[in-house]
Amino acid sequence: MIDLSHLRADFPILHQQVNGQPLVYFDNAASSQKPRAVIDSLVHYYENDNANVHRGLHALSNRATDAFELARDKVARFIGAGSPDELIFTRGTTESINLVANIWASEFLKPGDIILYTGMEHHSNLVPWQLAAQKSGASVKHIPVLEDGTLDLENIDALLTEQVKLFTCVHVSNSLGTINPVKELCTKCRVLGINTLIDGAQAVGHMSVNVQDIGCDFYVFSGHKMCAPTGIGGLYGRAEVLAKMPPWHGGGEMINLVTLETSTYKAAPARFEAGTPDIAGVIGLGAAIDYLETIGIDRIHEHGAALTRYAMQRLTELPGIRILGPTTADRGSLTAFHLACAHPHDLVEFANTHGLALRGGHHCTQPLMKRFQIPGSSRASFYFYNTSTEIDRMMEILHRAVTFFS
Amino acid sequence: MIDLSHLRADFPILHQQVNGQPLVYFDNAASSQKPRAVIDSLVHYYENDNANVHRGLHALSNRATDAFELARDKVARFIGAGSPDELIFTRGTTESINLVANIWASEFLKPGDIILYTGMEHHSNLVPWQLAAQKSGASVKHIPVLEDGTLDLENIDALLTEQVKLFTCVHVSNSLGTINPVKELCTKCRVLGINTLIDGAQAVGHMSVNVQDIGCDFYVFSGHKMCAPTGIGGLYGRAEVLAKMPPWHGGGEMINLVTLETSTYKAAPARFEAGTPDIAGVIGLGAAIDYLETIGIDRIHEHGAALTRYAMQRLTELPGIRILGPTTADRGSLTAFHLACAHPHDLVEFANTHGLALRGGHHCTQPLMKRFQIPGSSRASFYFYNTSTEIDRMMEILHRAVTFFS
Amino acid sequence: MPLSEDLKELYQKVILDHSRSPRNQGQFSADSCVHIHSDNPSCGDEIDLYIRFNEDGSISDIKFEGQGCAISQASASMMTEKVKGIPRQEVLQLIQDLQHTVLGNGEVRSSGTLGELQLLEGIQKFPQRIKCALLGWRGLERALYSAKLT
Amino acid sequence: MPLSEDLKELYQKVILDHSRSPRNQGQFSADSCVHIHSDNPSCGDEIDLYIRFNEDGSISDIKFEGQGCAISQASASMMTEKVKGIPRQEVLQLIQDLQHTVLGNGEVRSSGTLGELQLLEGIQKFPQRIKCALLGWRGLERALYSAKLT
Ligand SMILES: Cc1ncc(COP(=O)(O)O)c(C=O)c1O
Ligand SMILES: Cc1ncc(COP(=O)(O)O)c(C=O)c1O
Repeated sequence: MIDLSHLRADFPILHQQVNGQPLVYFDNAASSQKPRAVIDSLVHYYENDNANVHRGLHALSNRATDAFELARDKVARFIGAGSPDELIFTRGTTESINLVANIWASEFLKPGDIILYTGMEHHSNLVPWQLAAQKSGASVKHIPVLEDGTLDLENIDALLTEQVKLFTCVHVSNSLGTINPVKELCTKCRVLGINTLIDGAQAVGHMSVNVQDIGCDFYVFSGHKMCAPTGIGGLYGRAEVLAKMPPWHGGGEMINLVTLETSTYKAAPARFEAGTPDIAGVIGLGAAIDYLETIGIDRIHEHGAALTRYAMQRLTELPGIRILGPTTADRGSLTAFHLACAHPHDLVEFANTHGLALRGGHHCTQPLMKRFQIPGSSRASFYFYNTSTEIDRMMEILHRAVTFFS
Repeated sequence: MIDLSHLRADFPILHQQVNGQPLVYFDNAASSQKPRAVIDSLVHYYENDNANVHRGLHALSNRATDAFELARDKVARFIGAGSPDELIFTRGTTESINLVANIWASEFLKPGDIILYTGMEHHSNLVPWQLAAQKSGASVKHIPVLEDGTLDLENIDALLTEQVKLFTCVHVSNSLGTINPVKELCTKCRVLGINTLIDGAQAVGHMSVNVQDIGCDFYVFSGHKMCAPTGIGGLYGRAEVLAKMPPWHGGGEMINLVTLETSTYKAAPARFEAGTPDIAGVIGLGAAIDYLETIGIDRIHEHGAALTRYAMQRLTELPGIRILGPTTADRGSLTAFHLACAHPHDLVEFANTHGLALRGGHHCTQPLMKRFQIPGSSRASFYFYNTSTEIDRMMEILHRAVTFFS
Repeated sequence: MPLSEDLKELYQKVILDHSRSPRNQGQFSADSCVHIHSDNPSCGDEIDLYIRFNEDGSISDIKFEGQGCAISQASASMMTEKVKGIPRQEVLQLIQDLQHTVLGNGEVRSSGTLGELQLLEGIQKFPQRIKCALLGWRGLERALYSAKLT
Repeated sequence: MPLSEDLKELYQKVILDHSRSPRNQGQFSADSCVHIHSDNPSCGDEIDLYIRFNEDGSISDIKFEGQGCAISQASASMMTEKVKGIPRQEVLQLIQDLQHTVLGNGEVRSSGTLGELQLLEGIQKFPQRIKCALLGWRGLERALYSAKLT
């Protein structure tokens, strides 16, 4: 396992005690921690350059605008977009999906059409489509999940009927750790003229992502899960598809000409970014990418995979444990499990009193819990600053929990 | 004029040179600067408490959630909401308006209905209604603006017909400085059963605002204009009206139960806050309110009014100047003007080379520029950290500009 | 006292015992009882209460089924043991006392009447678990108000 | 050199003169010319070009009307003085040279041919004004491509 423990020094928050024990933060899939470099980028912005972007002709406004657009270039390049104009800034994955489910759907979805998602989607990639279907008279269908936590793709060709107008799928499952074959699926869809949206919330910043290689029409992600500030994320949209979409919010910066009766609109990305954006957030996202790139995204992925393998191997020590998701080597850097003796909430509460931050519950994937007939699961999710020593500590605590609850 | 110049020490950004001259920042209506206390609140959050809210059972998540909801209480109290449940966090004014123009409108707007706005609205309070009207078959109408920059309310009773379902109006105009009689207008509308939305982007943080006293159904504002971070703002919605509105974005935190076919939703505010919110932004907004309250909102208003009076008086020195907006004492803390000898962009460029940050252009109020038959205006907008000495400096620079361009 | 001690206190033998072997599990036939479903979808806890009322509004019998964390299930189990046979007014008072105990606010009329339930006091240190502890009780309260009274 | 000096350079007498007294103002009757409207709504600048072409595609006469900042109006005014009578190919080349000059990239074929327009070089220091300087020129480019050629 490569040793990245020196990077812990970059994260002030990690060096604290929780309930008298050193903090072990294994809730990275919910939100990652932020390195000094990202925090500093915010401070620097507010202490030196803060002003509204795009609209001023004064020095601060120009500096803020330059930093803002530089970050757009960076993010676009980081995910392999063809051009910065294909990158729209949003609050995060959820807003990105809702944008598409509102705007793309309002233009392209007709009664009788089908939106195809999977049984392992996050609520954020289910509810918006259900709402869009209700509005348009379309319906939703899903690809089932197999017992091993992978998609049941045996009947995929039969599922991709002419009625299917959009296929959407999580890149890396936040509840199972499954990495889905998004490239193969998007290739199939492209041939059939089906638009595609990939939920990359657990992928970007954890593994190398190239949207052009994947061949999707939309790709969405959240900054706060990849070392960036809260409140910022992105929507990649293929230029050709974005060009056909009507505006989203109305307001400043997205218009050309406004009269008291009607208005005309700019092209993407401005068309979809009405109002003052989260300027500091965007700059912080750029700083996060700079930071991740100094480590190297492939090393981050490798380290996460190794930690996960080690954790999954050690978890089998626990009596009555059921580990969810695939047991193959290529997984997202998280593992979820269920202990017979303790409900996830009791277990997570116990862990917390020992300084260990786990997550327990449905992880915003209620249908998946139902499918596996469990009320919820406990999840340990890792990032590059986590270590195998921390996993040993987790095991110590989980062993104690088993004794406590049995 | 009260002296608040000691507060400048709280704002690191103000102590810099721009183009070899001390910065004079008069673009506060576009975005305000941030005090050390707000910047520190972000740093403290990321260095100590950062985690996703609402979903964890571990210490960081609980701390983050507590800080997040404490800020909601603070903001709700600051604007006089009846309960924290009436406050929805958004990216800012523009998103808040679009939420209402989408969700309220989808429920309440029918063909033939009328949305009544005014001739001095920001694009953010025009375009969303135009889009909503297009979708619903309703239409838009406006209250004209008089030569003195106030609303033409002579025919208001005739305008408020039975077809009018929503009336919306800017509280303080960002282009004219007019303070509109929103309480009187909302009272009239309430009697007639017309819903009301007030755009408080230039009011909150500049003067005392009490939404219950105003009697509006919706009130919207942006944090970045009142010392808070970029990317955060609010929507006040009266409980009774919010309760009738369908969900906005679909996703985590706004749902009760999700299946692969359909879902049920929580009540406000969660119903309208899908996905991970801008946690640090919300906490920063709370810190901004704490800071503003140590100064006292009435003193802030008084100081802004005094600065504006002084600026307007001195501006009359300039040959060929046309000052927009009311000349009455009770105004927003900004003044916009047009010089015969120089286009606003040339003037603002000139000012910038002398360290003075003004704004030139249409200020996102194109219809208002048309009404006054000017291509745009130059605007000086103040906040409590500005001083009369800075206004003297502005005058020096503007006098030079007149010489330069004449 | 470190939080891990508090935790031990919270999950005392009694509570763990109730959660592992819940009392009064099961249901009555639909026409002979009031059935109230309570859930907390955000954590998946569920309680189904089946209650038979006497003419005077007191509870003649009560059963429950449910799933969820130890706190929610134990609290419901303890509740079913406590409320059988006592007058309606007293049950309402008990619900209020229990809420005050769990929330650590208001005044408990007489902690003596709570008995074993007093153990749930430990929840105060774990505010995010309060809704678990109250899930069954909120259902009971609704049942009391929905039961036709003579 | 402080930016205020750069600014003086940008707004040199020549440019201020053109913006105050624009050359070739006005229009031709609609059927005798190509009319192209260009605007930049974000700053309110507008240029209406009226162009008469010779059979060989060269410009026989050109007028403009507009409103906006000194840079946009002066640049358009200078353009109208420059392009009359010269061959189409050379006008296209001139447009390119001017763009390179303003953007400070690419190579200017021969700065000699730019003459007075060389003054617009100062824009490089004020990147947010580039679209003002190019507004009229972008309109001219569109006119050249839309004019029916024989
Ligand atoms: C797979 C997946 N999709 C969507 C989301 C929602 O992201 P956000 O809450 O940042 O909008 C998450 C994270 O919670 C996730 O893990
Ligand atoms: C009156 C008014 N309304 C709306 C807005 C839009 O605010 P934001 O860009 O923060 O969404 C502004 C500021 O630009 C404003 O001044």
